[in-house]
Amino acid sequence: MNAVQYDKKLRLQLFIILCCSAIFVNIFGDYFTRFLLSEIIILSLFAMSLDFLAGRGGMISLGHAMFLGIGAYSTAILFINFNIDPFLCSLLAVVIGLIIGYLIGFIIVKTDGIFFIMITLALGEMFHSWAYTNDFLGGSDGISGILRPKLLGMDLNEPLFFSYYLLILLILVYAFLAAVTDSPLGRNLDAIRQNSGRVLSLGGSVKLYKSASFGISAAIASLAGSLYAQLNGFVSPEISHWTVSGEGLIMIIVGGIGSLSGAILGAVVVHIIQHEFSKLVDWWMLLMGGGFILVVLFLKEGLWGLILKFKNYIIENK
Amino acid sequence: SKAENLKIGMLLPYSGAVAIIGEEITNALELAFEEVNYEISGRKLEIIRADTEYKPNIALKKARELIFSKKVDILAGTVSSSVALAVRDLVVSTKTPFIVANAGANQITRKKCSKYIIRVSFSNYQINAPMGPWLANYGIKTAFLLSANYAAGKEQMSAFKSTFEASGGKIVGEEYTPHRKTKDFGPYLGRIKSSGADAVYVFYAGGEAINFIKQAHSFGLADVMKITGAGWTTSPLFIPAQKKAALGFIGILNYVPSIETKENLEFQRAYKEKFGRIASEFAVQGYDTGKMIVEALKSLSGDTSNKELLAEELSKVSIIGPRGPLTIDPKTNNVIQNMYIFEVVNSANGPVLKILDKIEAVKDPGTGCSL
Amino acid sequence: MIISLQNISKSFGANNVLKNISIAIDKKECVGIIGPNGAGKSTLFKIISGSLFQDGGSIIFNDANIDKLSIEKRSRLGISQSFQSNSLFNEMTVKENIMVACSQSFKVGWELFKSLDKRTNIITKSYEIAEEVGLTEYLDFRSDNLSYGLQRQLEVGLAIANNPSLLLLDEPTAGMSNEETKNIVKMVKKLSTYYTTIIVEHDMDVIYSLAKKIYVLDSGDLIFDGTPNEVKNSKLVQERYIGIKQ
Amino acid sequence: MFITEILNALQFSMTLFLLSVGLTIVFGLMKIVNLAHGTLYMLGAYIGLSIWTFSDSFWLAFVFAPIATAILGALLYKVLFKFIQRVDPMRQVLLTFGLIYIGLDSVRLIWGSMSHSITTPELFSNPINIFGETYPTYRLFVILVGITVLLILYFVLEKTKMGAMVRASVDDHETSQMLGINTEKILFYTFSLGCGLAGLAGVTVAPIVGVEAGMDMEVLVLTLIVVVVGGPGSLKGALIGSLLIGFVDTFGKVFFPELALITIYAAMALILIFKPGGMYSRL
Amino acid sequence: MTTPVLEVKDLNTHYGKSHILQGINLTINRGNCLALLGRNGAGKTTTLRSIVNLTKPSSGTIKYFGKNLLNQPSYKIPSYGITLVPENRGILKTLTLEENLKIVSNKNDKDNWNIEKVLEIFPSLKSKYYNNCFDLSGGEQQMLSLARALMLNPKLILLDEPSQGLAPKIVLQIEKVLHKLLADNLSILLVEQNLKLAISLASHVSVIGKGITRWEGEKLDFVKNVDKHKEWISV
Ligand SMILES: Nc1ncnc2c1ncn2[C@@H]1O[C@H](COP(=O)(O)OP(=O)(O)OP(=O)(O)O)[C@@H](O)[C@H]1O
Ligand SMILES: Nc1ncnc2c1ncn2[C@@H]1O[C@H](COP(=O)(O)OP(=O)(O)OP(=O)(O)O)[C@@H](O)[C@H]1O
Ligand SMILES: [Mg+2]
Ligand SMILES: [Mg+2]
Repeated sequence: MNAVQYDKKLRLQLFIILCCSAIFVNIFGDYFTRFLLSEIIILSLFAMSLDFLAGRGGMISLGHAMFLGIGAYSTAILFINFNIDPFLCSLLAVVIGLIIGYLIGFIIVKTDGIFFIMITLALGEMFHSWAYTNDFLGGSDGISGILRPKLLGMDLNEPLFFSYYLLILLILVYAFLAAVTDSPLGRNLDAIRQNSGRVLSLGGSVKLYKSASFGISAAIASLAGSLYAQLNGFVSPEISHWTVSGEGLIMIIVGGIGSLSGAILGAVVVHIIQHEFSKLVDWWMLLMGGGFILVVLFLKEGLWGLILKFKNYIIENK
Repeated sequence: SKAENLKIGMLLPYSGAVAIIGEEITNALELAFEEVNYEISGRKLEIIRADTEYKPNIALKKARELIFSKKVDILAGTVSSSVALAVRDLVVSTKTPFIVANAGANQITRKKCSKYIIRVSFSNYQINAPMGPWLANYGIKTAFLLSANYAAGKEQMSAFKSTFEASGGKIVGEEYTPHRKTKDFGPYLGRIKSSGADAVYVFYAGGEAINFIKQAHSFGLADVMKITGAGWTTSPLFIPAQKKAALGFIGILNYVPSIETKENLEFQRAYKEKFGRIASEFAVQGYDTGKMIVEALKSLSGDTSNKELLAEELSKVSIIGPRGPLTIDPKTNNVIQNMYIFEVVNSANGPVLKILDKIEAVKDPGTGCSL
Repeated sequence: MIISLQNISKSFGANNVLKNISIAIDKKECVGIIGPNGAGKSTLFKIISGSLFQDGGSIIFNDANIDKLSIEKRSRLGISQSFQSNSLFNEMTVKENIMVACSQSFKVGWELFKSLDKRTNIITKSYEIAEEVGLTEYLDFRSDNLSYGLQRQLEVGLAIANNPSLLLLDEPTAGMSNEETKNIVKMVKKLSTYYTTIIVEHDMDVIYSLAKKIYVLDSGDLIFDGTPNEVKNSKLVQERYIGIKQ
Repeated sequence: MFITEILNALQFSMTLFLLSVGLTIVFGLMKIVNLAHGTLYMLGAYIGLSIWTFSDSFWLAFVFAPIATAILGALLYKVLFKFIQRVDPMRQVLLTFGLIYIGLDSVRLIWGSMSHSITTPELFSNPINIFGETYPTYRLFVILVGITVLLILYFVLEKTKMGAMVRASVDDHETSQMLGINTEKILFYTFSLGCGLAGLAGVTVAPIVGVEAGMDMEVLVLTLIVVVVGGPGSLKGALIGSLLIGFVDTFGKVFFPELALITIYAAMALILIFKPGGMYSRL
Repeated sequence: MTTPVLEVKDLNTHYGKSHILQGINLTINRGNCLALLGRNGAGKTTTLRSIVNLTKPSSGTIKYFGKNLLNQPSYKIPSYGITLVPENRGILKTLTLEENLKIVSNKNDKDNWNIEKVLEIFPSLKSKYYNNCFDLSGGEQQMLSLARALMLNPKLILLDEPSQGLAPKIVLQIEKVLHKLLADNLSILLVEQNLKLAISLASHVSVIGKGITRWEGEKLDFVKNVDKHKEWISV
C-alpha cells in the first residue's frame, strides 16, 4: 500500500486552514452546527489514528473501532460506576487504549497485509459481540448518562466550549503525530511498510516499532471514543462495529493515505456528504458509492493528491 | 400572517436492511394525516424524515438536527430500542414530545419514563406476558425458548418465562442466537427437536423470522412440538415469503390484519389502495401515532408553543384504532391495548392469521416509573 | 578470529544444501566464497546473518555463540549483509534509504520526536556512504527509478550504512558495468581495511583482486580453500567451477 | 442428533466453499481485494428470485442467475476492475466498498426492502430419513453442488495449464506477456468466473437462507475469514478453510451456544497467530 | 540485400516526464548477434523493453522483417518470434519450475525446442523440476529464464545481461549454447556487461550513452578502437 509523499509544509498549511474554518463555524454556527463540528473533530481524531497506522506502518486495521469502543466504554464505566471526573476518565481511556493496543499489537503485528486486516477484524468483532451481549456494559442498549468535563471553570456541556476543547485536542494530537511521522520511528515505519525484511537485517526491531505504533494509534482512537461518549452522553456497541472502522478507512483513502491533514479533510468531506445525502434521498448510499468509485478512478491520491496537484499548478504558473 | 407549519420529525431507518419498517410506519402515518388534509386549525402538517440508519449515534445526531435546526414540534419513531434509549435524554432535556412508534424496551416506560415520552406501540413485557397463562391453559406444559441475543429478545423471553412459570409451565431450555447474524438455524433446530418440549417459544423479525420458520418446517419441527411465539415472527410482512411453512404457528401480538372492526377494515382498505399490500402491525402503529398527533393538536387548536402542555395533551388522547381502543396509561405513558392470540391457517389467498383469542386492555406494570 | 562456523549443515527437504561446513575468519580479513550456482553460498550467508537457521553446527561470533540470535540481534552485533537480489525501500529516495539504515546503527530507530531530517550526524554519515558507493549524483532519486546497476550500488550502501564489523556481500558487482565494478572493488578494498568482509562473486577478477583467501563450495561441500594463486592453479576448481574454454 | 449436526456442518461448509472459492480466485490469484463479492452473491440470489417468480422454475434460476452475475462481473471488470488491477489494495477496497453501497441501494430500489424467499424446488420439498433423523433433502443438494464445483475447479485449475497461466499473469504480467500469454484476457475470464461462482452460491442457498438486502455483508465477512484461514489463492485452502469454519461454527453453536458469536473469529485469530499466512498459502 | 531481422530507427522513450531514450538506432541481420553496450543507466534495458512495447516508445520506428512492431500489444510479440529474457529474469515465483516451462505454448515439432531438449542443455534444472521457483539459486533462475525463452522457438531473442550472477563455467556453457543458436540462424540482441562474452558472441556492436546511440559498427572495428569509446563504456 502506497502512502502519499510527505510534503510537510503543505500538510501544515492544510491543517491550519481546516482549524481556521472550524473556528469560523464554531463562532457563527448554531447549536447543531457546533454539534456536527464536534462530531467531525472526533472522527478526525479517529481517522488520524488510522492514517498513522495505515499510512506509516502499512497496517490496515479493520477492527480499529474496537479502540473507539474501549475508550468509550471505559469512560462510561469509570464515570457512571466509579464516579471519576470526566476529564480524568478521558486520560485514563487513553492510557487503557495505549496498554491494550500495545499488548494486542505485540501479538498480531507478525501478520501482514490481508491477514493483518482479518485478525484485526476478528478482534474487533469479538469485542463488539462481547459488548453487545454483556449486561454490565448495557448489552445492545448500551450505557447512557455520561457527562462532559468541567475545565478551568468552563462547563463543557455547553456545545461552544466543548467544540473548542475538542479543537485543542485535535491540534495536540496533530502536532504529536506530525512529529512522530518525521521522527526516526516514523521513517522506520515507512521503511517497514516498504520492506520489513530489510529493516530487520539492518537491526531494526520491526516488531517493537510496529507494536509501539499500534499502541499509539490505539491510544488516539481510544481518546476519540472517550470524547464520542461524552459528546453523545451515551455509548452503545455500534461504536465498535467493523463498519465503523471501514468508514474510517474510507475517510483516509478519500483524504489521501499518509498525509494526516488529508485524513481530517477526508473525515470532513465524507461525513458532511453522508449527512447531507441522507437527508436528500433514501438511496443516498448509492450516491456515496458512486462517489467512492469516482475518487478511486480519478483521484489517485485522494483529495490530498488533488491539493498537491493544485499547488504544483500554481507554482508552475508563477 | 401565515402560520408556521406543524413539524413532525420522523426518526426512523429509511436505508439498509430494516428500511421496510420505517417505510411502513411512515406510510401509515401519512394516511392518518391525509384524513385531515395535512392541516390542523389553519396550520399545515409537515413530516420531516430523518434516516437513523438503525444506529443510535446517527439517530442521536439526526434527533439533534430535528430539534435544534429543524425545530420540530413533535418527534416520532424509532424502530430500535437502543435508538430510543439513545435519544431519551435529549428529548427529555429539550422537552420535546416524543412518540415511540415501535421500540419496545421495557425501561422506556419504566425506569427511564418521562412525561415527554409517550409510547403508542407496546412494551416487550406487555406483548409476551399474556401468552404464558394462555399457553399453559392450552395444554403446553414445557417450552423451549429461542430468540436473538439482544436486549429485546431477552426481554420478550423473560416476560413469557415469568408468566408461563407462574402458571405452572416449565422451561426446558433456552437459546439465544447471534442477533441479525444467524442465517442457518440448523444447529439449533437439532437441539430443540431433541429437547422433548411441548412447544418452542420464539421471537424473530425480518429475514431471521423467514429463515427460522422455513427451516423449522424443513426439519419437520412441527411434527414433534408446537411452534409458538411473539407474533412478529409471522408478520404479514414475512408471510408471503414463509408461505406454507408458517402454518400452525401460534403467536401473540397487539395487532393482526384479520381483526373485524370497521376501523380496521377501513384502514386496511385504504392502505392496500395506496400501497398495494396488506398493512402490517408496524403500519398500524404508525397510523395510530398519526391519529394521536392529530387528535392532540386538534384539542390544542394547533398551538404548540407550550411543549409541556402538548406532551400532556398527547398522553390524554384516547382513540379507537385498527387494533381496537387505545388509551395512554397515565402512570407510565405506555399504551393500554388489546392483545390478539392467533394461529396461522390456510386460506384461498395463502396463509392468514386467524384470531384464536383476544385479551383486552393489557397494561405494562410500569415498575420504577414516576412521571 | 571474528567468526567461526563449525560443522554447519542445512538441508531443504531432501536437498542437502550445506554439508558440515567449517570456516574460521580472522578480523579484518577479506575472504571470498565461490562455487557453482546452487552450491549453497547464499544459503551460508543467510545462516550467518540469521535469516535462516542451520540444522546442525554452530556459529561463534566474537567468541560468543550466536546460534539462537534473531536476525536483528545479529545485525546489532555488527553482522550486515547485502542481498543477492536487491532489497531496497522502493518508495524512498536514495538519501532516505541510507538515512533509515543509519538510524539503526545510531540506535535512534525508536525515537519519537526529533525529526530524522534534522539529525546532522546521520545526514553527514549518509552523504559519506553515498559517496563511497558512488551515488552522490542520485541522492534525490527514488530508488525504484534507478537502473539495475545503480540499485546494486545502493544495496551495498545500505549494508555498510549499518556500521558492520562483519560485512557479507552477496555478488555485489553482478550487473554492474566495468566502471562501477571498479568503483565497488575500490570501495570494498578500502572497507576491508576496517571491516571483515566476506564476498560471494562470480566475477573472478573481482575475487582475485579482493580476497586474501578463497573458499570454494560445491553442492554443499567445501572442496577447496587457498590463496587466489592456489585457486587459479587448482585443477579441481577449474573443472568444477571455472570451466575450461575450448 | 449427531448426524444431523454433521450434515448441517457439511452443508454450511459447502455453502462457504461455494462463496469463498470465487473470492479466493479473484483475491488470491488476481490480487484484487473484491469486497463486492458478497454483493454479487446477493445479486445472484435476487436475480434467481426474479427468474423463479416469473418462470416458476427454480432450475431456470439455478442455471441463469450465475450466468447473469458472471456477465455482470464481466461488465464490472471492463469498466472498473481493469483499471485497478495493479493499484494499491486500499484503493481497491474503496472501490469495492463503493460497489457494496451501490449494490445495497440498487437492490432496494429494484426489489424493494421486503425480505423474500425462494421456495424449495418440488424435487427436494420432502425431508428424507437418515439413520432415523429427518433431514431436509435440499440441504443434501447443496452439499452435492459444492462437491461438484470443487471437482470441476480442481480439474480446470490444477490439471490444466489454466491455473498456472492465471497465476503467471498476476505474478508478473510483463514476463507472462513475453511468453505469449494474453494476460488481459485471462484475467477477464477469471474475474467473470469468480463472480459467476458468487452468483451460484447466492441462488443455491436462497431457498434456505432467503433473499434480503444486507445478506451481502454477512457472508462477506464469513467468506473473507474462510479465504484467509485457508490461504488465499488455493483451492485446497478454500476447501479446508470452509470445512474448518463450517464445523467450528456449527458445533460451537451446539456445544457453546453462548459463545456462538465469537467462535469463528477466535478460531481465525488463533490460526493466524500460529500460521500468519493461512493454512495453504500460495504465496 | 535481405531485410534485416530488426531495424530500429530514432527510438524515443519517456518515463513520465524524463526523456530516457533520445535516439536509438540499431540493425540486426539474420543469424547475427548485436551487442548493446553502455554504462549502468545508459538505457539499454529501456531499449529492449521499448522494442517489445513493455514500455511504450514515444516515437521512432521498429521494423521486424520489415513489419512494423510499434504499438503491437506485448503479448502478441512472442507469436511473431521475438522474446525478451529480462534482467530480473522474470521467474514466475508462484509457479513450479515445471509450470514455468509448461505455460509456454509451443507447437510440438520435432525440430523445435521442447521440455526434454531444454532440460538437456540445462541439466541442473532437472533436479528442481517440481520445486517452487522462489528458492531457486540465481544461476538456476537465469537458466530457467533462458530455457523458457527457447521454448517459444523464437527467431530473435533479446537478452538482458544473461551472464549476470552465473558461475564462469555456466557462462561458458551459455556461450556455447548461444553460439549454437546463432549457427542455427537465430538472431540475438545482447545487452551484456561481460565484455569478453559480448565480444565473443557479437558480430556487431552498438554503443549507447545517455539514451543515444553513440556508435554502431562491426565488432572488429570496435575491438580495434576500443579506446575511442571510453566516454561511453569502460573497458
Ligand atoms: N528456502 C529454500 N527452500 C528450498 N530450497 C532452497 C531454498 N533456498 C535455497 N534453496 C536451494 O538450495 C540450493 C542452494 O541455493 P543458494 O541460493 O545458496 O545457491 P548459491 O550458491 O547462492 O547459488 P548462486 O550462485 O546461483 O546464487 C539451491 O539448489 C536452491 O534451489
Ligand atoms: N520506471 C522508471 N521511472 C523513471 N526512470 C527510470 C525508470 N526505469 C529506469 N529509469 C531511468 O532510466 C535510465 C535508463 O535505465 P535502464 O534500466 O534502461 O538502464 P540500463 O542501461 O539498462 O542500466 P543497467 O546496466 O544498470 O541495467 C536510468 O537513468 C534510470 O534511472
Ligand atoms: Mg546466491
Ligand atoms: Mg539494465
